[in-house]
Amino acid sequence: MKTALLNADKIRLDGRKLDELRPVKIEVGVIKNADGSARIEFGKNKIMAAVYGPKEVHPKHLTKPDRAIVKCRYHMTPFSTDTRKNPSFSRREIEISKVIRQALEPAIILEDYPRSSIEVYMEVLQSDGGSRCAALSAASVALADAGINMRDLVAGCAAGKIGGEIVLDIDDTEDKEGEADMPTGIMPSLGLVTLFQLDGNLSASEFQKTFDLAVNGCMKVYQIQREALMNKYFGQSEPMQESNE
Amino acid sequence: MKTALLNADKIRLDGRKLDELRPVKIEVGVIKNADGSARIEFGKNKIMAAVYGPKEVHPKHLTKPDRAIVKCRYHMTPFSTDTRKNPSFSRREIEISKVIRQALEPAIILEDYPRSSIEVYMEVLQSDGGSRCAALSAASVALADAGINMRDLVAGCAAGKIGGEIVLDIDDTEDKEGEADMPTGIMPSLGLVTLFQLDGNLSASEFQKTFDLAVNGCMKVYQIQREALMNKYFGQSEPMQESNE
Amino acid sequence: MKTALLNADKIRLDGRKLDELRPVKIEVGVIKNADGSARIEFGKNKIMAAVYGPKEVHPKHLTKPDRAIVKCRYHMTPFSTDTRKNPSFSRREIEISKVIRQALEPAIILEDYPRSSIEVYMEVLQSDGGSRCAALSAASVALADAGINMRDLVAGCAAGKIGGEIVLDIDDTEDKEGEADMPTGIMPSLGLVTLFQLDGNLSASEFQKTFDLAVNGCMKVYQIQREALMNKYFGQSEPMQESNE
Amino acid sequence: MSAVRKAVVVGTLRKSQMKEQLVKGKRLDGRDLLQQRNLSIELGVIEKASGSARVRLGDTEIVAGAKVETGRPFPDTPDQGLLIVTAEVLPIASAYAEPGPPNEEAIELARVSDRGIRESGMLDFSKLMIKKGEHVYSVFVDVAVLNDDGGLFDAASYAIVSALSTATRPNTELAEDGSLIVSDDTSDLDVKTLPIATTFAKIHGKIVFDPNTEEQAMMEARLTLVTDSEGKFVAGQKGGSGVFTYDEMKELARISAERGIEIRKAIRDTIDNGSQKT
Amino acid sequence: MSAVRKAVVVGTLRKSQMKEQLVKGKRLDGRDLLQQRNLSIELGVIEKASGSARVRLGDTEIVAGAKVETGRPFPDTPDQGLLIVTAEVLPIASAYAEPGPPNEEAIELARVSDRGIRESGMLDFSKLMIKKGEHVYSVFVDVAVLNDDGGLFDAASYAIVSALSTATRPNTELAEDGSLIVSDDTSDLDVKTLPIATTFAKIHGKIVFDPNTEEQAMMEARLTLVTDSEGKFVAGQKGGSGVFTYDEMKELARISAERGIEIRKAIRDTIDNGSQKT
Amino acid sequence: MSAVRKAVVVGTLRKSQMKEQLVKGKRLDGRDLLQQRNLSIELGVIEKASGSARVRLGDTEIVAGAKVETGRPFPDTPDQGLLIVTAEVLPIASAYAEPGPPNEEAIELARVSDRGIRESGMLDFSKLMIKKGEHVYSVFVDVAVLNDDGGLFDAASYAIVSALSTATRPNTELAEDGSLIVSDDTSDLDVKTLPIATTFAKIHGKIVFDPNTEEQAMMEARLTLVTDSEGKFVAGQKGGSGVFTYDEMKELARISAERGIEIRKAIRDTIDNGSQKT
Repeated sequence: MKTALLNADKIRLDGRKLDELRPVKIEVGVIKNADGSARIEFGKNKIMAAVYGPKEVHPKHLTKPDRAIVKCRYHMTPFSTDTRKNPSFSRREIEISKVIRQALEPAIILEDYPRSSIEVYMEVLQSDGGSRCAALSAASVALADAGINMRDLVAGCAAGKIGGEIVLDIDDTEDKEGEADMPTGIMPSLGLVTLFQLDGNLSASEFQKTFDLAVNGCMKVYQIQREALMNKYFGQSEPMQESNE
Repeated sequence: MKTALLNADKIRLDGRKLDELRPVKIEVGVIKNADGSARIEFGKNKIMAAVYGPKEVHPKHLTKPDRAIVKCRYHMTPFSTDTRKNPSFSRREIEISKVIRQALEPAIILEDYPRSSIEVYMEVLQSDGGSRCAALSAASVALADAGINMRDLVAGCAAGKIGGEIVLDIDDTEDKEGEADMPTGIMPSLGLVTLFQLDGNLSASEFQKTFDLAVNGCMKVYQIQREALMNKYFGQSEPMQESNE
Repeated sequence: MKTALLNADKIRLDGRKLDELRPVKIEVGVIKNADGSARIEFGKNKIMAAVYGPKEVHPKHLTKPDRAIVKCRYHMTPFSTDTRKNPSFSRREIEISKVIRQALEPAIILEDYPRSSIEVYMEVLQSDGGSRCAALSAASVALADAGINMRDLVAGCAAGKIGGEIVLDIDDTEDKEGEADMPTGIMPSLGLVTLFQLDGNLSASEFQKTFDLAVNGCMKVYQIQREALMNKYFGQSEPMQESNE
Repeated sequence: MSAVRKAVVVGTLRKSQMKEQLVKGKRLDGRDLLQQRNLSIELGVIEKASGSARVRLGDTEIVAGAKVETGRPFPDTPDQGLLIVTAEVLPIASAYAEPGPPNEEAIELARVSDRGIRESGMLDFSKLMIKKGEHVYSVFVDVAVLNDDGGLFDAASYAIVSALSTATRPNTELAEDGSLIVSDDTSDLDVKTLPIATTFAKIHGKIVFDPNTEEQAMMEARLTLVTDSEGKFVAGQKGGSGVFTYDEMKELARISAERGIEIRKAIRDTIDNGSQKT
Repeated sequence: MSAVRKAVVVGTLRKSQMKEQLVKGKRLDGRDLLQQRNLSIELGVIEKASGSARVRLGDTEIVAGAKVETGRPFPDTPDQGLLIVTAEVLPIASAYAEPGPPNEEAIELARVSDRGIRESGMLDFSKLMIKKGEHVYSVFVDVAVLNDDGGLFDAASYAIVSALSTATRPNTELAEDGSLIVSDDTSDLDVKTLPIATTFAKIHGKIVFDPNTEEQAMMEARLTLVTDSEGKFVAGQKGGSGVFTYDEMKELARISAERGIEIRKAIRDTIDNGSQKT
Repeated sequence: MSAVRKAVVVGTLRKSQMKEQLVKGKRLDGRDLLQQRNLSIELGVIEKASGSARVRLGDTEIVAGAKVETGRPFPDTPDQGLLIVTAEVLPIASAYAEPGPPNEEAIELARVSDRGIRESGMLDFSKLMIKKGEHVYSVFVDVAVLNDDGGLFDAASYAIVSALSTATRPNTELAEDGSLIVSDDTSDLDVKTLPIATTFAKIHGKIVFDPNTEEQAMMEARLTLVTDSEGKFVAGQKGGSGVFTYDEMKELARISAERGIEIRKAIRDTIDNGSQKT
């Protein structure tokens, strides 16, 4: 039996409007040992991202003479889910690690770091739907914090369909009970898509509308990413930048 | 309760006589990417074999300065068995991979390929008793197709005992319900045994008789191997060579 | 329901007094292929230790230019425990391997063997409480048998608390039903602690008393280690040295 | 950990030839940009499977085998049958395929294939329940790549759709003591819709449909879209280390839906003709 | 197999500076020999956990999350709840931490943490039984090291003690057919004592409390002692490739008990103030 | 994947000496071609096992331990007990043995040992059923190689036969609620026949019995044949990268049966004398 995900006024279970993002906070430079790092809170998602590198490639035979390779791991802690997650690395984590790596690579100027490895680690401390987009957004800020040369930040956000309506930023309940989820990542200044996944059921016109809304959400995340980096590098007083828009 | 594997006229469940092989078809050169390949249908067994090499050895410390090493993998797809096979590599597959490797090595002129690796992969798409002999026979044809220098082909066939009788080419039901199975591989022109296994229960005289019958079966398989290679290299019209003898 | 581990006369279930060691036998040079080896029987514990090395380090990147590295494995055979042990290497075995390695390293003059690896393997054929101390004691004798330069032997013995009393050399039943276990390893001539673990429940004064008793037990084990080495190298008639003290 | 792997190498001459051809709207194998390779499908190739199919898409060859067995439901879905999808690029399939557990490419292939089946509603999992909390059908779909010349997402979807459309499940009966009696009789599995994958690659800024291995080695980015029989989008996956513009995304959705109709019709015809391998 | 691993490297100058300072009874970060770094604890940082805490000990940062679920008892302890403790030094935590299954350091951390909980009687496992042989509570304690600057045994113990002290368990009811109904209501987990770990390192013959990574890289040997709320010793672990004298062992036991009292009091205050992260 | 592994290296001088001796019908350790090394067997060496034996065959030393426990049958053989056989060449046993999961040699050893037990009918698995579909005995046979000087198939078979012949199983009773009560009393395991392995190697065209490590390193091919108490052949395995002629195969079968009788008698005597290690 499906829960009603929208009330009569098209308000979502957590009180959001159809095109409303959950509250997003990003903090930069949160892991002392890392070359770059960021913490993101995206609704109830709590994710840490850290970057180590550029460094020597290990094992050596993976070395590229003309550019850096990117290693990427999206990982969930056992306590991050409603029911405890088995600590072994899952097929889901392997797939998401790959998708995020290929979403970050276009943004990194790999040719600036020949024979190097850039390692990006994302740890989901709590997950609540949309964690891959949140992790991607945090990772991109961590890369910037590490001083890695980039063409643009990468901002991630999903849109989807619940109760017959196209909505922004699907949470866990909406993902499970809803009709479609479209995680999307873009380079916002360049207007280019670097991550795209879909599962669900969308007509041709719904596809277009959902995609537009996802890009829109990414632009909002991008503002928060920029403010978080400004905060660290050009000093503002509050330790965390929050958006409730 | 045992099924009667033989009727009053000593005819087997699938209609074969005691010394009769199942239908065998071999097709050569079936995998475009491989350096050599073959498909064998041996009764209901359906097996693909491919050879890659000679190529560089990886990891390097396995390199032999004076000869090639052979890598060998006998593997069953999950859908190849009556009940779905667990996809992880089993101890049975490890043992058979070793036995087949050591059955092929005597036939390959390893000294012709110093510092090289010759890789032989066998994939069982459907299994029905006797798959190791069928895989060995296909692998040997694939090696020839890859142009690897060989002393002889290797032909495999089992004999065994069911319902008190010594019979050729045990199938799955006969293996499970019968009294003995003796998978055998030979270099037919040279008259030498390269593969031999036994499980079951054979008196001294039955041992000798079963062994002779197995060698006999190998000779029949050898004819089909040769015709399949002739077919490919000296062109005959039909795409597959079949034996129903 | 707890078993009474002590009777009215403070005699333990196996007839020992509070400060009494189980019978200990050590035999040196029991594994022909090894560079050094020893067998220990410590109560019902039966453990074999072998040393291979000094030898080349593999993989090479672990090489230390100025000293040897020590590899150490404490492993239990599946039949060594009351209920059959799962053959896969357990977290317990990983921890004990580490603790024993760090208990042996202070005794080995590592600087005498630059760029080398010294491998210490301990196999528990039967375990009965206190197996890590017994394994450590055997390993140290095996190192001496291998002619590795050492500052001192390492002798191991546990003390603990059962039925409210501080006792020497806890066996399996006493470990499970008792109140505390303190495995200890020392370099006896030098008077230095190289292994120490504790689990249970000890007051401050009990801690001190238990520790003193454990050191005392180690000294007794040390005598047996020395006699076993004397036996091998300065020839006595009986093949095994036994202590029932 | 996800890191770049050993990749197919394309020679410099070949690269520049490919570029030249693409500028002219052509590909090195003579195809037009949006032209698919020859597709052939054989049904029932694995008699021991509940359903199976061999697909050849150009030089790519894939066998999908479905087994429908009885089992226990997951605790959190006591009233639903199970779907387990695996994929392996077998080491016979290419010099770049290595034996061992599935790598990230094979896992991605399995997971995208799984989403196509699951999200399209191809199988009605509530009808695959036998007794709530106790007995359900488990549908195993195993994809084996026998020769890899690219286009694996698409070829796998054709093989899976063909295998499941012709698959059966054993009939069952509940004994008095609650245990399950599995009959030798079978019924059709009952497939609701045919999810068809279409994959596009962007090479030198041009979009091509159904890329082969060589093209995949040269591509900047890849987009796979899966549509069901009603033309709805049920799964999608971007791959590769490059990008798409917003307009490209929308244009590819349009083309995917069109191609899906053609390919689905061809597969439907094959299934209806019930071609069985002899 | 246990072998030495990639280790933190400390420069020669830094080494000699450390030695100089130690001789003067001081440390490179300005601390006295037995002085602990700043300790801060946040409770309830993971809402989805049954109990959780973030501990910062100097630059070391650890989150412990406890989940209390229902499950089946082990056959040999049918009347006792279960405790499963894991620890991971996440690859974000240090350039020396590698992704993958826990290495021997992480396993040691988990096992020493487990012994602290188990041996102290912190949890009454017989009260975590629901129905003998059938249903018990499983207490999962997962320790994640987010930034590693040493002192992991100690920081983990503070995080675990804080997480379990504030943890709840779901209420349950037995249905007529023997199955378990898990309620949305919860009860406190009921913690009996607070096992607190204290770790000492010996560097150039001097004993320091709460060593950081740099000090650990220079230490000869390490001793961790865990005391409960009554000051009893419940767990201990020597580490490092060096030695302690008999007197040092006894002296460290004395100091450990003292420090345990102070730290336990500080943590108790945090728990009682019920500081929740906002 | 199966590939050649690190192998024992025999020096050139030693090689030519071995060849010289073989031509004279002798071996480097002084044995005749078909002579076995000294064999000694100790029973009951592992008190915690249900049955155990230590075998010394020359310098090869093996312990086999059997544990008979109660468990659940496999679904497809609800009326039969279970047999699980493992083998490990422990890292103490040789400089060529590596710690870690069993490699292909150890797996082959376990599987050939398993076939000897299973195919000979040594154990009557239907008598190891306690309650159909519910409770059966599981017989675990674990083989540990302590020192490897070759002849592992043979020595393992002697150790297994000795361990199982002296093994017991716990008596059991079914409680009213269908659960199993395991008693402290035991009964004999009841062994029907003694499967004995004999291994031959072909070196420079000569056949030797019971090859040691050095001989194995030089051999072209290896043949193991297992016979039961009636002299029937129950298992066989060719190894090595060489060949046998048809005549050699038949001749070896003849010799194997002869040797089986002698060795079986020696082992039977040991078992009957009930030699227990003190």
